[in-house]
Amino acid sequence: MARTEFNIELCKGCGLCVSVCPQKIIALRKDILNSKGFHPSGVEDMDRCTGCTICATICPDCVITVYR
Amino acid sequence: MQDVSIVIAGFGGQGILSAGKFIATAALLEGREVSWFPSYGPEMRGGTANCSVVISDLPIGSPVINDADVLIVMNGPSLDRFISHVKPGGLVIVDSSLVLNIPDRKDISLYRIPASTLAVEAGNITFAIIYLLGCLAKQSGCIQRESFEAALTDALPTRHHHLIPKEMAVFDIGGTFLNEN
Amino acid sequence: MPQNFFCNLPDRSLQGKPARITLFVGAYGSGKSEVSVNFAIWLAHHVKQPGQKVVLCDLDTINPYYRSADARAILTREGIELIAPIYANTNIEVPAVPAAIFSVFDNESILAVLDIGGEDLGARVVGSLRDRMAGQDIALNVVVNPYRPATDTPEGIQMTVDALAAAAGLQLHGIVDNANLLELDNQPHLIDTLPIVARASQLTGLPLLFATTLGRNELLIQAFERLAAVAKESPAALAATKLPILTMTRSIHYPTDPFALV
Amino acid sequence: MKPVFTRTTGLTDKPFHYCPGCTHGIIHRLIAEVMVEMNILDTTIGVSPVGCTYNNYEYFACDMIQAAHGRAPAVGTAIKRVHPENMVFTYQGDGDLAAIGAAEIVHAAARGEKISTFFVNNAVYGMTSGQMAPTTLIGQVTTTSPFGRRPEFEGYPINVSEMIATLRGAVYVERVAVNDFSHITKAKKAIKKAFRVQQEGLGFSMVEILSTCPTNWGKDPVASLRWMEDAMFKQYPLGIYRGQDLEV
Amino acid sequence: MSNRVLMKGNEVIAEAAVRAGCRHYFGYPITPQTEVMHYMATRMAEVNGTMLQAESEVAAINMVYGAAAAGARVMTTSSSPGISLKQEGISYIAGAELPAVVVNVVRSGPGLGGILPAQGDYFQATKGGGHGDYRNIVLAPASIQELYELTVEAFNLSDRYRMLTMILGDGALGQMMEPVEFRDVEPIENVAKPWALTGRKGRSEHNTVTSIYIEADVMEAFNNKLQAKYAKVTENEIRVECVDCEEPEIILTAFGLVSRICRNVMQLAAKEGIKVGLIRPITLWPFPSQTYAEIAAKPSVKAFLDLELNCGQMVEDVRLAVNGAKPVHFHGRTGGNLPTQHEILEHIRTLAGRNA
Repeated sequence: MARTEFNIELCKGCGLCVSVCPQKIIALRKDILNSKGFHPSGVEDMDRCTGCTICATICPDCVITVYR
Repeated sequence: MQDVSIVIAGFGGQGILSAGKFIATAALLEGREVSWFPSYGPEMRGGTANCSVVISDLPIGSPVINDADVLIVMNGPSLDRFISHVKPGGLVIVDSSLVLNIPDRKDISLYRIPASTLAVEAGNITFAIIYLLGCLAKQSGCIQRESFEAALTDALPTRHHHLIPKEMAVFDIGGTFLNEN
Repeated sequence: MPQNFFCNLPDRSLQGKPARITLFVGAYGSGKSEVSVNFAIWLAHHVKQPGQKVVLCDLDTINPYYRSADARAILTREGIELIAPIYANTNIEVPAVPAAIFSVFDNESILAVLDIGGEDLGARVVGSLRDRMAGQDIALNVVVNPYRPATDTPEGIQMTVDALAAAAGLQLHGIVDNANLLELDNQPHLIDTLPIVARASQLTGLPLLFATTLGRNELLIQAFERLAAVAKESPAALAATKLPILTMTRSIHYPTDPFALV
Repeated sequence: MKPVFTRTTGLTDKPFHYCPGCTHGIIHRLIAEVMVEMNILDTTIGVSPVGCTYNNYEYFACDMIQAAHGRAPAVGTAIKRVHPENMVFTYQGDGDLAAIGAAEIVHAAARGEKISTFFVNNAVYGMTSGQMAPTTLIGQVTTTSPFGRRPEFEGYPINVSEMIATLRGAVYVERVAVNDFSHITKAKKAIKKAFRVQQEGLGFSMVEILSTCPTNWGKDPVASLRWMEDAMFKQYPLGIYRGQDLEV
Repeated sequence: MSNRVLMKGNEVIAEAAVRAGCRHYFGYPITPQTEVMHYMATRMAEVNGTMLQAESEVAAINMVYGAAAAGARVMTTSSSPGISLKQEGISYIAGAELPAVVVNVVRSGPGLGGILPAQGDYFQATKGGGHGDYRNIVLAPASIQELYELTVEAFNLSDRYRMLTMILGDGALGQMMEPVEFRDVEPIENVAKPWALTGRKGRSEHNTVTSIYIEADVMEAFNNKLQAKYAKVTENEIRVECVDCEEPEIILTAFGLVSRICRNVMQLAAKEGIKVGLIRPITLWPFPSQTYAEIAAKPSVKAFLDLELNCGQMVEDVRLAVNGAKPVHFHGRTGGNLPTQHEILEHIRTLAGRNA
């Protein structure tokens, strides 16, 4: 049981988190735009999140909070 | 008493700069105004060295001497360089062991002391300058014997203090030489 | 391949439907930023549909001066959104790429102009965005000023185009002739050098998309008619006679210019 | 559920100004996290460099000073001499540390200054727009090596960690990278070790951190991480160059 | 009297700094000021301070920057080429409003320069030297006693105004010996430094020391603030010595060592019936312009004669201050040479119309 939260206003959409997620559940979210007008990162299927923190660790902008 | 301006010149290593400090310290101990101004630079290392000492009862203007009351020299080139800067009536004290040709100036008092030869005979070449300073003190009256002794005690490291009685004896001998002009 | 803007005399103003995202690259001093600002204004006036917005992205990571962000006031007046490094036009020269640049790729309702830094070096930033551009309706145009050294001959322009394409890692789409010597009226310059740029167009196989002027159209048309008279002898000049024109307003000045941004 | 990964209080609230995917942000966070974990945020004084990170004094929550290009080790030296009880770190890029500041870093290390240097090596100058750095790789194209770095013309890259490790005053030197989870974890350990070495008063410590510059490399952020692994790791092997047996 | 000791100028700089509470000294050897480092090496150990030989003048001034930011009383000393190297750091210190003391025992330049006395760094010291709109307080002592007093004062001024104070000496001043009495010139001020880097400790906000402001308007406001501070220094801190300036015919003007030669010349001139006065600026910046203007207005004054060991630097400020009221002449020597009393006297005779 785990959860990640993305502070989408801090996200720069670099996609590093997308590339490292072992569950392949992070993507640039086509359903939302942040105030800068682009699709920020987010988890598509939270049920599969293991809370491994790998995404948060590689994020250069401290966007991600992980709960477990 | 009037200002006394003293130029001391010779080779580096002869104790020229130290001699200036002894004089300046002695005068300071007498409560007088004093400045010590060295030649420095390349001259300090193996070449010629000189320093200027001014002693006065009033605050000293320039520490740089254009016309000296006293010239003390320990080599030929220095004598040639500075002899024309001695005021008429001034005092010239020469280490005659090292300086052979002395330009003819009749308007000065001239003291020739074979200081280096005497110092070697006394067993310590560093005494040479002390003969000349003894002459300076006696003939110009710019410093007292007691203050010179105190200055030596002040300036020399403790391990050399045992030499002071001998140096004072040398100082006294320096005072016995006579004006040759 | 984007739409070309060929048109007939006497109306030589830009027409047609451009790519959704237009990038301008070029050598130092070619006038990329000036062209970008004016092209964005043209988009706002002639292409933009209800529900769309025009965005100008200042991606010059090479030189902190004379950049499209200098035209902020004009752009605001025209309703054009500016995306620029956060330190653009400050005392700081940190040319960080703004994250908001991604909005032009993610939002289909945006008509975008990307002003890229000088030379192949500046075009490198395009390389860092290559993934984002894949599958997008994009035109990568090179701005040429034949009065600048290195782009004053057809061969020189060809070499510059090759270097820019290599640095950007993308195929270029067309050439913009921005002949100028900075003076207000650049038409004589444009006429004098159009054959050079037209010849470069032939050498590179890139279409000559449009030319720019700061001057009066009627003079320009007369000049083009003169050019058309000799066009039979030169295929390059012939191409030039069909060239559409972007009439520009000066918008990027050094801040000490009292007429800047009015 | 409890938070297991949150933004550290070692950083201020100000968002970083760096380009998307630039790994300076990761390195900032690691240093800040270590300061909080070691409870030294209130005693640490950091020295900001010249370069893209010139104003990281706005991001670190500890006392900070901005130094002239290359001079951070000299500035840090003096601060540590004034406040020996405080922790002092310098944050320097490859131009700052290995070019204009080559003398300062060598002598701070040789003197065994009890400061910690975090040396960020991305093989290029970022701030002034992609010029050749002392650490630019052979063949690497930059704005000032447009034909690729040629040894016979522009010379060879400097392996700073190897060089500093020859100095006795440097007691801990390690090269790390921030290209993936395990390397980032190792980088954080190295940063902590550097601070521990300082805390124990053992001497100079430096962590060289391989970092990316997507904008000036002309590569997207993910491809930049791959390029770091493929190209930079060969020239700059990771590992401890001094203080292998150090227990702190 | 018994409190007076015979000391070299360079040693006095060091001793004065220690007595002023300076516990951090960073330097790099260069003749003719190296004795400061020698003296500091042992003296700092006695007072539990730091004398660190830096790897270069550049590193030394940046150490000064760091130590000053950390709240310490700090000094560096050097000579002309070394001071040139320090200029970037000096500008940073001005830009970050840090207090520090820098001593320049001037060599004769340009380039490597000789080690003999010279005053060719007047422009560098008073007009900036480094980049940007800033000022340093510049003090020009003329005797060893004054060297002591002004060095102590330099620390107080620096702390009071959060700016760099420079002592501009010359090779002779550094190398000569005179008696000095280490009297308490002024109680050492303890200025609070809440801006200093000490580690956050109890503070809720972290302190930052920087010299850059991102917005043009903020940067301009900072510059205006600096200028206001400099105006205050000009209002409060000008020091100048006037000798025999009541009804003079000729005014000599000189700073540092040259002013002492002038004093001897004034006695010689008096014997010839020429009334000569002397204006000696002690603060070269702020410059005592008002004093010059007032004396220039005296009907007795025929002309000014500015004497310097350079090709004419302070004379520009003298001319601005005199503002055409009286002719300002210049007499300079360079290369390490000093003007003789005779040549100055000769110049005075000409100006006073006493030559045949």
